[in-house]
Amino acid sequence: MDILLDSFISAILLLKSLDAELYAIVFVSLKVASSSTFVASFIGIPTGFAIAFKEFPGKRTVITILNTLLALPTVVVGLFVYTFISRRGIFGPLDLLYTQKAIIVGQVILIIPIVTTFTIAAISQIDDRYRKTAMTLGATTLQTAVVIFREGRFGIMAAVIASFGRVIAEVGISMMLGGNAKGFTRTMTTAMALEYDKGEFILAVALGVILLTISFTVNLFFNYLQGRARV
Amino acid sequence: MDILLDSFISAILLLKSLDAELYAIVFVSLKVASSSTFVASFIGIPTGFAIAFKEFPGKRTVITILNTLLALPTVVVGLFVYTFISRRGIFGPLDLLYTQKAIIVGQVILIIPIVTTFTIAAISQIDDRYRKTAMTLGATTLQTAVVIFREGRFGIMAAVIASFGRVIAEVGISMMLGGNAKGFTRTMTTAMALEYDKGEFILAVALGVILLTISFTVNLFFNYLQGRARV
Amino acid sequence: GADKVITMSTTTSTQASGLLDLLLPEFTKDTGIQVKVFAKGTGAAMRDGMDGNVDLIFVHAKAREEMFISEGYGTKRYAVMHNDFVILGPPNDPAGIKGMKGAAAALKKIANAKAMFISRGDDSGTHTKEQALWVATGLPLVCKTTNIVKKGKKRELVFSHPKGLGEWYISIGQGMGKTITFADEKRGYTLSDRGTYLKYKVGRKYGLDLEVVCEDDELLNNPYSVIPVNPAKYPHVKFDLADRFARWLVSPRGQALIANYKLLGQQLFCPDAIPDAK
Amino acid sequence: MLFGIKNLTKVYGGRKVLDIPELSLEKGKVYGLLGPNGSGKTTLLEILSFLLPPTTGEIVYDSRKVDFSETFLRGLRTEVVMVEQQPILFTTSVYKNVEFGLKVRKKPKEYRKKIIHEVLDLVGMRGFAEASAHRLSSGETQRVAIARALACSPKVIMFDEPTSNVDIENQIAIEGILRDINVQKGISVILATHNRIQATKLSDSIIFLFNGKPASSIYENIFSGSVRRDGDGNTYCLIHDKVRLVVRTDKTGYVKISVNPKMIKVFPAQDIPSGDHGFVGRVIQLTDEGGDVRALVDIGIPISVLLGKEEYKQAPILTGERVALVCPPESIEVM
Amino acid sequence: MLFGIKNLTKVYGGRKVLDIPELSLEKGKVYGLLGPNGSGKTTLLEILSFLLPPTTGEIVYDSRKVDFSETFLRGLRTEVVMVEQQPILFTTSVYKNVEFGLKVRKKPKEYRKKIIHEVLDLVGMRGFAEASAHRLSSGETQRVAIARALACSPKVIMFDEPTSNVDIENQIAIEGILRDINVQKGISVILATHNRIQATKLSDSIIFLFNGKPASSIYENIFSGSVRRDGDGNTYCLIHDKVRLVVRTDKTGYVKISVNPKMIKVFPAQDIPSGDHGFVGRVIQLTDEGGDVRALVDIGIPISVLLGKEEYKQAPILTGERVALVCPPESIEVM
Ligand SMILES: Nc1ncnc2c1ncn2[C@@H]1O[C@H](COP(=O)(O)OP(=O)(O)OP(=O)(O)O)[C@@H](O)[C@H]1O
Ligand SMILES: Nc1ncnc2c1ncn2[C@@H]1O[C@H](COP(=O)(O)OP(=O)(O)OP(=O)(O)O)[C@@H](O)[C@H]1O
Ligand SMILES: [Mg+2]
Ligand SMILES: [Mg+2]
Repeated sequence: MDILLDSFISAILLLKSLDAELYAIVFVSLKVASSSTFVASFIGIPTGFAIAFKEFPGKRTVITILNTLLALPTVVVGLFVYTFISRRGIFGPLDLLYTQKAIIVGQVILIIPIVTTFTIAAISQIDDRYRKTAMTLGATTLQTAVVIFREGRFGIMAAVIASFGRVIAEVGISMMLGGNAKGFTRTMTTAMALEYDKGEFILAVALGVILLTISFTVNLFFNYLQGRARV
Repeated sequence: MDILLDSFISAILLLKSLDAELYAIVFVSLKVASSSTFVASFIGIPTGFAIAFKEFPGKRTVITILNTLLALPTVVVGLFVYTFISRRGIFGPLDLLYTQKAIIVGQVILIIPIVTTFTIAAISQIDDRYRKTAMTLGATTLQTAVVIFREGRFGIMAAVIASFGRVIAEVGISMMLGGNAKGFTRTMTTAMALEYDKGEFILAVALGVILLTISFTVNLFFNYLQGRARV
Repeated sequence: GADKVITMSTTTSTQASGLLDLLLPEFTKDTGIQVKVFAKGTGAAMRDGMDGNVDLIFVHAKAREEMFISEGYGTKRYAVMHNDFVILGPPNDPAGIKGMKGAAAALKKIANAKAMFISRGDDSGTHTKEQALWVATGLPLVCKTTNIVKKGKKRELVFSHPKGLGEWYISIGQGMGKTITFADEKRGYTLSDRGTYLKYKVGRKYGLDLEVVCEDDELLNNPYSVIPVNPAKYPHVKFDLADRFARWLVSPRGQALIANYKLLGQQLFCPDAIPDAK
Repeated sequence: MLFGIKNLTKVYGGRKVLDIPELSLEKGKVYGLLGPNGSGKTTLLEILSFLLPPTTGEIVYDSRKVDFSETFLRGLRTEVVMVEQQPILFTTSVYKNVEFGLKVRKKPKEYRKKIIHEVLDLVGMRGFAEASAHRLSSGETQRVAIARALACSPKVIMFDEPTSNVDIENQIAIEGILRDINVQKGISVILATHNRIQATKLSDSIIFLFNGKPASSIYENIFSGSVRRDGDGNTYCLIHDKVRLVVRTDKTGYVKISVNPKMIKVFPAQDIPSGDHGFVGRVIQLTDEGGDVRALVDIGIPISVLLGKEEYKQAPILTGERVALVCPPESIEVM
Repeated sequence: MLFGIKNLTKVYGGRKVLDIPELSLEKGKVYGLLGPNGSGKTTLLEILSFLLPPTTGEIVYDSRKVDFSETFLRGLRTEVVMVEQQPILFTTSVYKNVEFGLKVRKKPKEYRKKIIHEVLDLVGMRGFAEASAHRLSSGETQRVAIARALACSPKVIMFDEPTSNVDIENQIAIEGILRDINVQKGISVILATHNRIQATKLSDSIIFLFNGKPASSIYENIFSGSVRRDGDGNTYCLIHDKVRLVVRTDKTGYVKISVNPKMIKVFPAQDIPSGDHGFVGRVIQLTDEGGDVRALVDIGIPISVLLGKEEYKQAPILTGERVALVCPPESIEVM
């Protein structure tokens, strides 16, 4: 049991050691995860809006497909992206494989379904009178969307938070498309996987503790944003 | 590019071959994932309700912690559970490690935050008049909760679907706690990871295609349930 | 500069053993060339080479390496080093093979006793070796073929193992460390490379109960080599730098570093190019 | 012409909830829209404010034929604003709610501030500018919603029962505002209401909806009852198990009837004529309607009688007084 | 005694929206609750139906002291049902909505069916039993909500403006129901409304709320205006920039005043007395109030005057007629 206690202490020691390598890893993790979350939100939230609002044939099928894609395994995403950006793939010459960009591409694909489905769920629960009211007051489609976004921001924020959590904790795609190259594409999770492979369980969990601490900080920030948005 | 096409055809071949081994893997995956989803929903949905409804000091902190736990890495969960159920752990004598039960325990821990946070998000967006109306009509706390569940079922269903997707696509915990033992704890994702490690990318993606097909079927079923629930 | 960076895919054992952490900084110091390492399963590492994603590979699967070269993916196989495999078993040794020299005979005894054996089952170098040992036992093997389509053509994948899969023979398809852990937890036998075993046995706060029950057989040798990817196949690869790394590894400097790498006081790898390097 | 409507229908799940063969509304007028619950008032207002596309039909607005494409509609919506029956305020302050339409119209900040204070004053909600909108009482909410619409200074405003939850003082104020924006700014108003007095007081013209159709018949004195036949072969309608009205109809069972208030005759109570059509009741209310007088008489059910100016002057009746009424069969329409 | 209230307050964000030192309500009666928007009617009803805990204070219900613990309250809630001002229906059929309270009370299926049809009949919604509740019009929704509460046959029903969106015919019906359940079944009723006529007609007793406090003063003729002083040292209140009422007050600026309708005197138009307190206006409505007569006179603002039975009989006034009013300063209260 004391592996947990040991890990805590190790985590503190690691942090206190001001180890440059550790900070690089943390930095890469945060950079990649926030980029992915940002890009996915940028695509997924408007898509979710469009699907929630428009009535079109096959709408339920589209939602079912999105729900299915919530079960997209990282291996599939990883290999899918791999086929395009590997040297033999059509984007091979761009030399994207084993870069942070590659991880971001993969992670974006992974979480777009999450952002989109939960945006849809959040938006569909919003009283339709908000839409009608904004429109009758002369709002454009975009302005109406902003109103609805404001009203549904807790749900949408939850979607974004979940997506961020998913990618910062994700290991498969980072490993396959990033390659866990020290100093370049090593993230907290790939480092954890490595330590685990090495049998350094305590170090693996210590890194996990650090990851959760960072995620907690990020969430405190989100929380602060939500608090402000409450008016 | 043609790896994708190859994988599709291979997936069909695999399915057509009526391979007993494949079916065993699919069966284990479905059994484990649905058990985890069920148990996690059973715990997470009521917890979400309680948090959404009760006003208590530290409520926002609890929500922030839950949001943080959305970033729980599978390695951490895996090792955490491992320390308890390994032969040296306090539950060692139960001989749980490398069984499907162990995977379920880990996965439940992984997705409880998902079910709970999204239940909270779904419930808080529901018009408070539903609660008041149910109560004034004489409903008990439980009956009131049922009313609100009905009104928020789309959001809650989305949470359950996302959790199911998360666990059926999850590989880290299944690998660490299940051990990927052929015929016992090999799931679709651990099999995929194995094929990937072997460099058999086509087979890995083919398994992924099968996984998505199954997930699609499950979602069609969910969709049917939702459709029925619409009255 | 950015040009002086090469990429290498390798099996997890070279990285997990800590050897690369020793070698690479020295190499960079000597030549100014940086090496980016991607550690993964042997199969996946070789795939990287075949797809031209890396400049060289560092693996241990001799037969497949030779095929890699004969198919034109690699230029030359530099034999760098070897370590050896050991058969591990629980202290009570239910199959009674402790002290046996013959690896094949030991496995046969395990099979006959139906004592639990944990196989990596992941087509790794270790798994390949294990399969070769089973062939050497002369026991009847079961082959299982899976049809897939590659480049539009049907192809068969073969997986062979002794009878008793799922009864006493457990195939777990995972890395070495996990396989050792599994065997330790389930009190079974397994085949492992010595380096990983040592790390797990004495390198950690909670060691293993597993013990070496069979070692020092010729059959248990485990040779590692590096192969630069063929620039004729992939013109973009940095062949010159990659080849320089390969040659550095088999140079006296590289070989001496390998010979002197000790983990927990034990030598892990024996240099092969210059066996008596110091 | 403000609105020209042809063959407008709205169908929900196979049911035609709106069916208007022809209707035209003039600019600069106040229209009252009356009709029982479910007659399609809200549906019509939403269609006319371009929030809901009709199932079929043609609408001409301000001599432009309306095609229900989003881009086209958006332009029209800046001219037509609707105040919903149960308005919802955005989850922010009252001030920002009212500001919304002005921001959308790109009005400068100072101007916005001025207008917001003006309209909040009008509805008596000045003190609530900084209050958070979701915490208001129903009447307060309704008044803020009206202010929010007024702030847009559109060409047309639709009010869907704007005073249903408003207190008496503010009902008067809002009725005043309604008249003022029409008279002073020339804004056209369409007002749906159940308050007939309000409708007659404010509107230039009244449209009756019944089952989704404009009703020529007067939407007044509507009662549900069942048609029966007595031993003497008379057909009558029994209302609330209390009042028997002789009717001429072939229908049986449960029906709705309307009694034309102009065709009911009033006599002193002692002069009750013989026959089946007479009732005795108490006058409960007398209302001036542009000279004519509407009397509400309780004969078991409250029935409304319209007396001509002269008729009333010659034989005034007093509240509290008992009178006799006669509803001739031709005053009763079975719907 | 049905409810005994002591020192009840409800505070929202530092503001006391309800503040009732003492109030007791009898069993089996109908109480009318009147008050301007935001005066706390809904808040009081929610507290009395145990949906909202008060900030401070003591409530005794049916001789049981109410402690606001969930288990205790649940028992009470089966006896007290509230119909919200803007009721919400569960997302299911109308039938199931009405069934809810019965199911919760574990009534057998056949009984439920009977009751549901009965109450839907009462509110004229029988035809909608299978309709999906969220698609109803506002008035239909309100009527179903009333039926849903009636189905529970509780001991007390709170109605929060039950007819605000209901059409005239059903307003009458619902008023009838309200009286019937009180008289026939002895159900106590508390009714919040802005419709003063409805309140006087239905209630045994009327409670006025003003700013959260029970107001002794009559909640009528309430106007907002500003207090000014003219050259002659007279203090007057200018209402809607139209009407000047002489008042006695030290306050200045924006105030609310109420004019006691009993203290206003009516004269024929030509007899207008000299002085500053007289106005001439038109009688727009006369309403019978249990013998007394309420006259609504438009003097620029509509003002309500209460005439005693005898007074009216001796000098009846007619609608449409011009009359002179005198509002002595003592009839005016500045709030
Ligand atoms: N989305 C919908 N689906 C199905 N039926 C609907 C829908 N919306 C409205 N209806 C039906 O259409 C009819 C007209 O509704 P509408 O709201 O226009 O009535 P209304 O005249 O405004 O009534 P009220 O006086 O109660 O406000 C009602 O019977 C209602 O049940
Ligand atoms: N949750 C809340 N937070 C803050 N203020 C509130 C809240 N609920 C109500 N109020 C305020 O309390 C006051 C009383 O509200 P209440 O709804 O009881 O009034 P009401 O008499 O029912 O008014 P109406 O006639 O408009 O329905 C209002 O001024 C309102 O703004
Ligand atoms: Mg309506
Ligand atoms: Mg209220």
